[in-house]
Amino acid sequence: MTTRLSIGNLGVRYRRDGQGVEALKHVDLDMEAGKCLAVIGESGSGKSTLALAIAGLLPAGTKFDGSIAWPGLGHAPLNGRDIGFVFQDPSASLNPVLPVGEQVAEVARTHLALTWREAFGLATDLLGRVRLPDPEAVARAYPHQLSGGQKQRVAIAAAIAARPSLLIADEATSALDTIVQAEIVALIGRLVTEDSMSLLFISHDIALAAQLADRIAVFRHGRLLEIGETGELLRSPAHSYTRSLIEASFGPAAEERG
Amino acid sequence: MNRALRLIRRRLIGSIAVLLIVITGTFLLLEAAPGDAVDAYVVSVGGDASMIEELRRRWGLDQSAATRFAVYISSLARLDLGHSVAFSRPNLDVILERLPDTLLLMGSATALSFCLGTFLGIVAGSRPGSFRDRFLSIGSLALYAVPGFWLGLVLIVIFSVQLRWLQLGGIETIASGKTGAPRALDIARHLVLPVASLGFIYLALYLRMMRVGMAEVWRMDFVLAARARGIGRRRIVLRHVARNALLPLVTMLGLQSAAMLGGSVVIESVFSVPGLGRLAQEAVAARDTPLLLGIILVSAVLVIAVNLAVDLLYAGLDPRVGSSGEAA
Amino acid sequence: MSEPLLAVSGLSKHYRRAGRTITALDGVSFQVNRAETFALVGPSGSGKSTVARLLLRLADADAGSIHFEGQDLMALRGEKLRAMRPRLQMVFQDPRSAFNPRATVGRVLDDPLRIHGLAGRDERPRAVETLLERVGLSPALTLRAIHEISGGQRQRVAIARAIATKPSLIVLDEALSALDVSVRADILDLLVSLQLDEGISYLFISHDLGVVARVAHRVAVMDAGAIAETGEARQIIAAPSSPIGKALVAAMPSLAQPVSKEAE
Amino acid sequence: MIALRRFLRTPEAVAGALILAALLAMALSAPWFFPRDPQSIAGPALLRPFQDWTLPLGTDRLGRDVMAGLFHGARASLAVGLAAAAGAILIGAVVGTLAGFAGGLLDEILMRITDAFQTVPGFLLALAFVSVAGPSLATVIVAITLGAWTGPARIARAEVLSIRERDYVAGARVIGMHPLEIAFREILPNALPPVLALSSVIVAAAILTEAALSFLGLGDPNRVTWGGMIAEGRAVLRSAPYLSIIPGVALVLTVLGVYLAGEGLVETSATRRMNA
Repeated sequence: MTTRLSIGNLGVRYRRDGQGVEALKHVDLDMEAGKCLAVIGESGSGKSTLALAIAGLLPAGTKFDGSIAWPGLGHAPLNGRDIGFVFQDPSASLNPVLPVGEQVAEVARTHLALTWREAFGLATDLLGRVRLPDPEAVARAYPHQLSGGQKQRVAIAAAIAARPSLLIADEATSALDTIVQAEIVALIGRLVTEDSMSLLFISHDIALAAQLADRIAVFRHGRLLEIGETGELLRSPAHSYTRSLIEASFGPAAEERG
Repeated sequence: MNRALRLIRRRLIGSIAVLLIVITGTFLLLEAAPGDAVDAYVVSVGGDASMIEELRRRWGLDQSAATRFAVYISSLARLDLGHSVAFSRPNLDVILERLPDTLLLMGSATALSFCLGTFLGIVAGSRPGSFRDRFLSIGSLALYAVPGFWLGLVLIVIFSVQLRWLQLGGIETIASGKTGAPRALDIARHLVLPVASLGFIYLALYLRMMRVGMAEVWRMDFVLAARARGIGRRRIVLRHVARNALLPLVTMLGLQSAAMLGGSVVIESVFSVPGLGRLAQEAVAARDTPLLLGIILVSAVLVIAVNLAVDLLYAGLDPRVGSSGEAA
Repeated sequence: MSEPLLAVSGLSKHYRRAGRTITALDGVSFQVNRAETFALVGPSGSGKSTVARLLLRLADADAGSIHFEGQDLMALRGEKLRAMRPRLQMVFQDPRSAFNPRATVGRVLDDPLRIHGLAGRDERPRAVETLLERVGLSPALTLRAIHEISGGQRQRVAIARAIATKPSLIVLDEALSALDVSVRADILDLLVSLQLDEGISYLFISHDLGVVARVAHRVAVMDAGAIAETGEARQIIAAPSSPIGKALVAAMPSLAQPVSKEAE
Repeated sequence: MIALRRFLRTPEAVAGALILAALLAMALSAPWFFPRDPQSIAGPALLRPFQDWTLPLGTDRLGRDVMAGLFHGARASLAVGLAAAAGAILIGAVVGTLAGFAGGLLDEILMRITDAFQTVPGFLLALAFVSVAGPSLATVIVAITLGAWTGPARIARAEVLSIRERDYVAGARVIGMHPLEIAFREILPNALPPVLALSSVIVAAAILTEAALSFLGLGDPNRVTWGGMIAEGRAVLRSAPYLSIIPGVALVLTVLGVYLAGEGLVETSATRRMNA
C-alpha cells in the first residue's frame, strides 16, 4: 500500500480580532493511495482548516507548522492537477456569469495543455460522466439555471477534469437535501473507484461518511481524537464523543431497520 | 433574444411614466416663472395688444391650469417646445443645433473615464493592499475631489497659457475650411481639455468602484474555488474577479449620464463649447425659462435613451437578468 | 380525542414570477392533535416551508382553510390576529437570522411578555430569567447580545421565546438542521420534555427522515406542493408507499449498508 | 470611545478630520478675524500673494482681500453642503422607507417620481430652480437638495425591502408585535446605517454643486463664495491665475476632507460590525 499523503505534527493558527485562534494542533495523519479517508467533526473542529491546509488555500497571515508531504509525487502538488477540491455550497463555488462548460473547460485547458476546442469537448464528456442529462445543453447553461444538486455535479466535474490523484470533498453534500445528498455521495464513490483517486471526505455526518470511507478520523477542537477502520470505529469507538456522534447520526430507527 | 425584448418593453412602459412626471415638473416650473409663452413669442417676433389677446386665446393660455397643461402636453406631442425669446426661433431648432457638440463631448468623456477608470481599477484591484493599489486609491480620491470647472481652468493655465500647446475656445477653428481627417484632428485638439475636465472625476469614480468591487469579489467562494482548481492568476483576475466587478460599473454608466449632462453645463462655458450646456447657461442669463425647460426635457429623453442602451448592455453581460430563475 | 387542535384543509398557494405561475401548494390537508408531534417531510421545494408561512399568517393562502383551536385562522386580521398569536408560535431554521441583530437575549424574551401583558413591568425580569432556566440556559445571559452567544444557545433562546406565551402549538421549521449533531440531540431532548410537561403540540418540518423518525408521532411526506402519504413514522420507514417516501427512506443512513452503489 | 480610537487609527481618517476641523474653525472665526465686509476694498488691486502680510493671499481685481474671502467663503460652502445633504438624506430616507413599507401603488408612484428626478440632470434642475426662484442661500440649498435625495431614497427602500423579508421580522410578527413597532424598532434602525454611510458623498457633491452654481453666477449675490471667487479670477486668468487657483485649492481640500472623514467613519462602523 503506497502512501499518497503524509501529515506530520500539523498546527494552524489564525489571527482573529487580534487574538490567535488555534484551528489545528499536533495532527498526524497518513492517506493511502486509492483509499477513502473520512474526516468527521462538528463546527470548530478544524476539519475544513485541514482541507484548506492540504490544498494550500489558507488565508494570508495564517501561521502554519508541521509538514505535509507527498511521497512519490516528486514536485509540489498543483491545485486542480494533483488535488481536486469540491466545496460545500455549490451555488457559491461557481462563477455566476460564466457558462458552466467554460468553468469545467478552463481547468482542463490550464492543466492538460489542450486547445479551447478540445477542452470544451472534454468538459462536455465530463458533464456526462457526472450524470448530467444533455451535457451539451448544460455546458452552455449558467449556474443560476441549474438546481443545487446539478451545480454540485458541475463542481465535481471541474474538480476531476485534470484527473487529480486526490479528491477533497469539504462538506460537499451538506447544503443539499437528503435525497440529492445520497445521489452525490454515490457519484463521488463511483468516480473515485473508476479513476482510482484517493478521497478525503470531510463531513459533520458520520453516517454519511461511513458509506464511503475505508477509514474514519474524528476531530474535535482542532485535535485528531481517534482514527480507525470504518467498521471497527463504528462498532467500538474509543471515545465517548465518537459514540455520541454515532448514536446521534444513525439513530434507533435506523438500527431497527438494519 | 426574447429576454431582451421583454426587458425593452418593460423599460419603455416605465419610461413613458417617468417622462410624464418630468413634463409635469417642467410645466410647474413654467407656471412659476414670470411671463408666459405669448410674452416670449411677442418679445421675439413682435405684436400689439390685440394680437397678444388673440394668441392667448388661441393657445388656450386664458383657460384653467388643467387646460393649459393639456395644451402643453399636446404641443409637446407635436414636438413643439415653444419659442425662444433669446434666439427668436423655435426652442427645438436651437436645441437640436447644439446637441451634437454635447454628445461628442459626453461620449468622449464617458469613453475615456470608463475605459481608463476600469483599466486602472483592475490594475489596483488585482493585488489588494499592494503599493500600486494604495497609490491609485489615494490618487483617485484626490482626483474625485477636484471640481471639473476648476480643473478646466488649471489645465488652461498649464497647457494654453504656460505651454501654449493647445488652442482654446469652441469645438473647432472657425471658418478654417478643413474637412475630413484634418477637421477631425482639429476638433480632437479642441476637445482634449474639455473632455479631460469633464471625464476625470468619473474616471476616479469608476476606478474606485472597480477597486472596491474587485476587493469584494476576491472574498467570494467561487474565486477560492477557481484557485483550488489551479486556474492561472491572470485568468482569475480578468475572467472571474474583474468580470463580476464590472457589472455595477455598467449600471453606474447609465446613472452617471444625467450627472455628466449637468457637468457639461459648466465645462462647456469654461471652454466656450457651443453645446447644450452652454445653451442652458445662455438661457439662464437671458431669463429664457421655456428654452431652459426645453433643454431639460431633451436631456431627460437623452438620459432615458442612454439608460435603455445600458440596460441592454447589462442584460448581455449578466445572464441572470430577466430570467425567471429556477423553480422554487 | 374530540376535535383536532389544528385542521388544515385544501390549502393552496401560487406565486407569480416573471409572468409564470408557480404552484407552491396544491390542496394540502392534515390535522394535528393535542400534545402530538406531527412532521412534514420532503425535499427542498416540496412546499413544507410554505405551509409554515401560511399557518403563521406570514403569507395568505389562495384557497383552503385553517382551523386552529376551533377558530377560522384565515378570517382573523389586525388586532384579532395579534390576540391569537400567543397560542401559535414558531422556531426558525437559522438561529443567526431569527433575531434582530441589535437585540439582547433579555429583550428578545421580554418582547412577547410585554406585548401581550403576560407579566407586570416589575415581574418581567424575573419571568425572563425563569424562561431561560426552563430551556437550560443561565439567567446571566439576559444582558448578552444575541450575536455573542453560540448557535445552540440561540436556538434555545428561540424556543424560550416561543414558549413564553404558553402556546398550544409550535411550528419548528427545520429548527435543528443548522445545528451540530451533538447540540441537536440536546435540543431534541428539551423539546420532548417541554411537550411532556405542558402538552404542547409540534408541527415539525424537516427534510431529514432520520431526525423526524426520532421525534414524530405521525408523518406526512410532501412532494411538489402536495402530500404524498401520511402515516406513523415507523410504518412509513418500514414500508413507504409513495415514490418520494421510498426515495427518502433509501437516502437514510444505515449501519447495515456501509457502502452503497449508485442507483442506476 | 473605542469607536473614536478605532477611527483615529486610520491615517486617512485623521487627515480628513483635521481638514474638516480647520474648515470649521475658518468658518466660525471669519467674522472675528475679518470683521469687515469681505466684498469691500481692502487694498490695491491684483496684489500678489505673500507680498503684504496684512493681505497674505493678495487682492483681486477690485482690491478685495482674498484671505478674507476664503474665510467667509468657507461659511457658504459648509452651510450649503451640510444643509443640502441633511435635507437630501431626510427626504430620501422618508420617501424610501415609505415606499419600502407601503409597497403596491404608493411604492410604484414614489419610485417613478424618484426615477424622474434621476432622469433630469440634477445640475440643470438646480439651474432652472434658481433661475425661477431667484438666487439666495435658501434657494441654492433647496435646488441642490432637489437633485440629491434620490440616492438615499433608493438605498433606504432597498434596505427596507430586504430587511422586511428577514426571519427576525417574521419572528416579530409571530410574537404579535404591532406593525408600527416592527417598522420603527425592528426595521428602521437596521436600514439607516447604509443610508447614513452615503452622507459624505452627498455633502461633498453638494459643496461641489454649490461651487459650480456660484461659478456660473447663480449663487447668493450678497455672499462671498469660493465658486464666485474662481469665476471672478477667470477674467484675469492669464495675468493672475492665483486668483482662481487659491479658492479652488480650498475647495478641493474641503471635499477631500469630507471624503476621507466619511471613509474613516464607514470603515470604523464596518470593523465594529465585523467584530460583533
